[in-house]
Amino acid sequence: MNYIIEAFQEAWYLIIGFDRELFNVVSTSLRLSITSTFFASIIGIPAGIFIGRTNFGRKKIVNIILNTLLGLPTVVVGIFVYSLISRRGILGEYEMLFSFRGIIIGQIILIVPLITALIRNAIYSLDEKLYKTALSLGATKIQQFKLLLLEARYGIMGAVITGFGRVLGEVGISMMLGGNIKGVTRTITTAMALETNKGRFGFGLALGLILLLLAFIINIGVYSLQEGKEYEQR
Amino acid sequence: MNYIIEAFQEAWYLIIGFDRELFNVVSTSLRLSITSTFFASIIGIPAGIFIGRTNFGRKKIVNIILNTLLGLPTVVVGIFVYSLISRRGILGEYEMLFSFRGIIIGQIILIVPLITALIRNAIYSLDEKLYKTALSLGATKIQQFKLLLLEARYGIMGAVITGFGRVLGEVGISMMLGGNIKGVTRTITTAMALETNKGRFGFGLALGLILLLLAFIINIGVYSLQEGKEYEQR
Amino acid sequence: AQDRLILATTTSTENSGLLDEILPTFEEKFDVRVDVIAVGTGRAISLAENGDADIILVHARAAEDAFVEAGYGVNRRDVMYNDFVILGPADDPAGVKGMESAVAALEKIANSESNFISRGDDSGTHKKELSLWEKASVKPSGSWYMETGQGMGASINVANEKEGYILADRGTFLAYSGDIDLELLVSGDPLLFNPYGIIPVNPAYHTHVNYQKAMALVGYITSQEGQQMIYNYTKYGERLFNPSAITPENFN
Amino acid sequence: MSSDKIILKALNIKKNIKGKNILNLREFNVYEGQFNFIIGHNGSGKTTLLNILSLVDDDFSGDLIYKNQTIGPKTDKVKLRRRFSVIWQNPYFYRGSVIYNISLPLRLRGLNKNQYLKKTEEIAKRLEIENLLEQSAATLSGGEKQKVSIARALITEPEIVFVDEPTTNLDEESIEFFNSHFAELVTEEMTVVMVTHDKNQIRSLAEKITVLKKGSVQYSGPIKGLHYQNDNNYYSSKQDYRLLMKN
Amino acid sequence: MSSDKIILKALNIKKNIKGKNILNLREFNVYEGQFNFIIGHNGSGKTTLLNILSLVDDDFSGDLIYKNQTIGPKTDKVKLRRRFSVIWQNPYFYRGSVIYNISLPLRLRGLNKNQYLKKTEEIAKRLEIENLLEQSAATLSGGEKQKVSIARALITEPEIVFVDEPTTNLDEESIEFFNSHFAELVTEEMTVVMVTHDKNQIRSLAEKITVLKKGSVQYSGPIKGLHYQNDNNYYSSKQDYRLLMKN
Ligand SMILES: Nc1ncnc2c1ncn2[C@@H]1O[C@H](COP(=O)(O)OP(=O)(O)OP(=O)(O)O)[C@@H](O)[C@H]1O
Ligand SMILES: Nc1ncnc2c1ncn2[C@@H]1O[C@H](COP(=O)(O)OP(=O)(O)OP(=O)(O)O)[C@@H](O)[C@H]1O
Ligand SMILES: [Mg+2]
Ligand SMILES: [Mg+2]
Repeated sequence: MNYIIEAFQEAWYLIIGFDRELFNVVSTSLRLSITSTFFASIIGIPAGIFIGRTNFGRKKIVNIILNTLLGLPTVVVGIFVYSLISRRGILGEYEMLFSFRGIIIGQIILIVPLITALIRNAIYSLDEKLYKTALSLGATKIQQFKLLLLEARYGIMGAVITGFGRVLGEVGISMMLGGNIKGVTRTITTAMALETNKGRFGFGLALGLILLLLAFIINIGVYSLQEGKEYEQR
Repeated sequence: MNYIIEAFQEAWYLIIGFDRELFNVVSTSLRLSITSTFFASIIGIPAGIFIGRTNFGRKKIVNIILNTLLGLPTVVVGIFVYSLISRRGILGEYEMLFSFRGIIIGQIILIVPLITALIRNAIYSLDEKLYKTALSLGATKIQQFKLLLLEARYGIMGAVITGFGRVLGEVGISMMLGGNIKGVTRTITTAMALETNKGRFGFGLALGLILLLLAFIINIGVYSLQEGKEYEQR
Repeated sequence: AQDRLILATTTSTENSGLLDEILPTFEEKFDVRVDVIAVGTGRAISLAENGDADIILVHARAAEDAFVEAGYGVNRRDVMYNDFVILGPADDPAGVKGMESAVAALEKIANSESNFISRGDDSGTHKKELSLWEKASVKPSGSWYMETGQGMGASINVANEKEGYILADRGTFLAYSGDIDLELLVSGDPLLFNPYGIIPVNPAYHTHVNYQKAMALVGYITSQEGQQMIYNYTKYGERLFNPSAITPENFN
Repeated sequence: MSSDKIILKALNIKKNIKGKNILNLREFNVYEGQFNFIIGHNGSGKTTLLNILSLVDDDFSGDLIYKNQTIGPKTDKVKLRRRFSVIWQNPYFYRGSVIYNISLPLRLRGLNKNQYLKKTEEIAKRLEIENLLEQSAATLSGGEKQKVSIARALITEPEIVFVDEPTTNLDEESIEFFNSHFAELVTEEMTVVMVTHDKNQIRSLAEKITVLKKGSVQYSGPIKGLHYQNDNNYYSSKQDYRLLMKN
Repeated sequence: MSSDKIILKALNIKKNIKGKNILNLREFNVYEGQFNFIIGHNGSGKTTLLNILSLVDDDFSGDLIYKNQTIGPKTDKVKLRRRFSVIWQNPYFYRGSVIYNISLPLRLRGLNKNQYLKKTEEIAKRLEIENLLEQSAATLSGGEKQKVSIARALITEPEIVFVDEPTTNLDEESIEFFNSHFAELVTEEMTVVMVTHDKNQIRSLAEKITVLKKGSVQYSGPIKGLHYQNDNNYYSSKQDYRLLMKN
């Protein structure tokens, strides 16, 4: 019963066997995570920068709420979105339950607070002089934003990667809103939960290893594409 | 079937009713999350600072692995730790399965990479001159470390809060290693999963609201105790 | 310290609330704390195989026999049974409402290619469903046949959302009936019989297990008192389980 | 020199931070094509004033009038800022090479690679910093930073250049180089607003001079109008004042 | 002045960054109780050398000898650093008030609140920055930062104080104040290693002088030994040299 050794063997066989079902869940997981992270970043990056930069009246309470939402459990998001998109919900007519769109909505809600909070932290730690310099160099609003993104790039990349990891590894939302339907909305994590429930721990762990391998490859890609030499230098 | 309204009502009744069972799961959740976050911080803060500060040979690969582990699914941690602490595992004799200790081990493994990575990012963004100044002011190793902690305090607080949120809201590990035993290892999230399983979405969501309320109160506490005025000023 | 007995059982048993009825008196009588781990049937059996549970209460006869055969468990006893039912949308596109034979009903569903939701999780319910398909000589496949890989309740929700048919246990159906549009269409076929067995883990194999209290639980749950509690337990105005260790005629 | 035409006028400028009055000017004029100097003690508000005049700080009360047009909420400030440049007291550099930092303002103005590289090399040659172009800006020495920041400000050939202690950190030779070449880099049409503590610079370059004290104007006008007063003035001793007036 | 006793000796110091040779000294001596000046062009390695001598940069090859003891891996460097102080070219301040920053070195040495507050007020008074004590260090003006950093370095009454362009950013009055009071703040026993570009300072304070050029020592010795050489020297013109030697 050494599940760990068993898991490595299983993972190996699954990968070299080009298992069709495995290919399916991997591609589903990837498409979902990338899409959700993309949209969550589109919301979270400007939101984080706004909170980090602007002094508005209710800032303290916004910050506390943001920190609170870091603990948003997937089940809460699941039930909440479920009650909106189920056939009896107000968005029921769009038939998003047990489909990709349903999962994506849930995952976006899950990681927008995470990405926003991490980016806010990254913005806080920048040198104030950056902003005046951008202005004096004649940057337009959009160029100021771009320069800010560039200066905060490690922090932003870190936030996006953390968000991506979170959705890639989450199971509650995919399960509740996707339904774990074989060949349709089954992801690596929901498949893993299923195998674990069946008591096939070794197989479940094998899927987990494949997921981590995947995340590893993606991170290597991110590294070499975007940061490459610079990161190394640090 | 408007679960959301129902949930608010249920949550309200549960809270004003001083439900004993509710009190139990809330206290279990809190004790677990605080303990896990505490130990994970003890590991993650020095580790993050080390990675952020030191130039060692395999740093690039360590960084990639760290980013990969941000996506560690709870199920993977669950199975992994299970295979160690199960009766047949190498740590089986300590009887940690279906107990607090089992959950805590799993949760620590879950958030150590998260806390480490976020702290590493915070350290990266500090001004290099800080270190030389500390040396020249005559700081000992420990004092250098303290000064670094002070300068990076927003980033460190952020990392710890993010880790705390993650364990407070996670369900996979608590479920697998704790067993969701009523009155013993049942947490807010596993209770929530159970209620959802029973189809009692409203009640499940009510528990979720209580969890968020709890996180909210804790965050208010953290704010006013540790950062207070300074944070406001930003 | 108080004795601890770990009972691994299926989610549907735990969700029915029956254990909350029976266990407190047992715990008091035998001065033991019963920790209920509610998981899938497969997982419950694997926990027991690993020595992480002292006793299991499950409903998957073939797997139970294999478990005992392999020497992991001893002294299996029948405890109770309930039954499966076939649920479907109110407009019943396959026209199975009121049919006596579950097999024939599945055939009609397959022929009309109406949506059918399968749990697909190797659970007792799933295994039962597969055996019914086999009897109907249908190999279900195609987009109308969806495997959820989830628990009973979640699968019923999927069926409700997709307006499909599903094989469910009566207890879970009753629990969900208030929130769904699905209707009970087929029931009563003897093939839909769903027996539960209780099996202590073999103390010869896992020497650390609490075999004494496990046997005590077997004894208690199959006693007159235990069986009557099962008989008397009702929810949603219906009896959820029928005792099978002692038939009601033999209660004193 | 040129006729006294006012290019930028500041009226009733007030700035408070946390109740503390940092700046309080009734009037301040920048004369076109001239060297307008601002002097004053440490903490007298010179940098603060420069931030306001160069349109990078808009948290103040009062009016700025550029070429007889009051700068209001509808003014295209980016357009104006692109006619200005600032050489900061403590320059900030973006992550990247010296070449990246010097060429940045040209890129923001949409010049293509050929154009901005050509101009960057040109100005680097004139400031004798060609050998630093590939280096990361963060690793420059104190004086090198200052030179790079001068290059970054002048590459856009600004209409007005605001300069805050430009020879800080520079060695003797570089200061001389700056003093002699700056007037050259700064073409006839360019207007300069310069903060300095260096008497030589004032002596050799200043046309108009303003003395700030605790946020208020002490003296403002041509350099020869600056008389020694017993009280309230910038130069603390008669000798100092004579030294300044010597030329 | 005092007898020429060497307190700190650097031998064969070499530092390379990415293959570029930043520093290459055969010998450099710091004389006890004297003003040891280091001059040289921008980028010649002065700040780099100061970092090495003050034991905050240990990424170099070569030997440092303090009071005839070679500083090796077993030396208690914290103890030595507590006898030194550094006034940086670009000072870094910790988040917090001026009072926090000035008193920090005393706190690190374990002084209690009464003690360090007393000393902080004392030194603030002497440097005329009492009114800044409660302000956040990040909001200081350029010259105010410099003064605070001087206070922070001198509060510990160090044995050797390393100073990198201390009058950068200071106004005329403050420079004069510094020049006249520094020798006063610096007691007889204190040793000073100072980098500057200010001729007045060299003239009035220097006892020993070292000229760096491209990382190597060009001249080292008493100030009167510095002769004008046609080539390879720091002062680029005869006039400059004469100006320096005038006093
Ligand atoms: N946030 C703040 N809180 C309190 N005082 C501030 C703040 N920001 C600036 N000041 C004060 O405003 C005054 C003016 O600052 P400014 O930087 O304009 O001075 P300066 O004339 O440029 O001085 P220097 O010659 O030293 O550079 C200083 O005394 C400074 O301490
Ligand atoms: N990481 C680095 N990469 C390349 N060159 C570097 C690096 N760090 C420092 N240098 C170079 O080393 C040389 C010496 O720097 P240093 O700061 O010691 O000069 P300095 O004599 O203090 O000059 P200044 O008078 O301008 O302050 C400079 O030319 C600088 O550009
Ligand atoms: Mg200033
Ligand atoms: Mg220097």
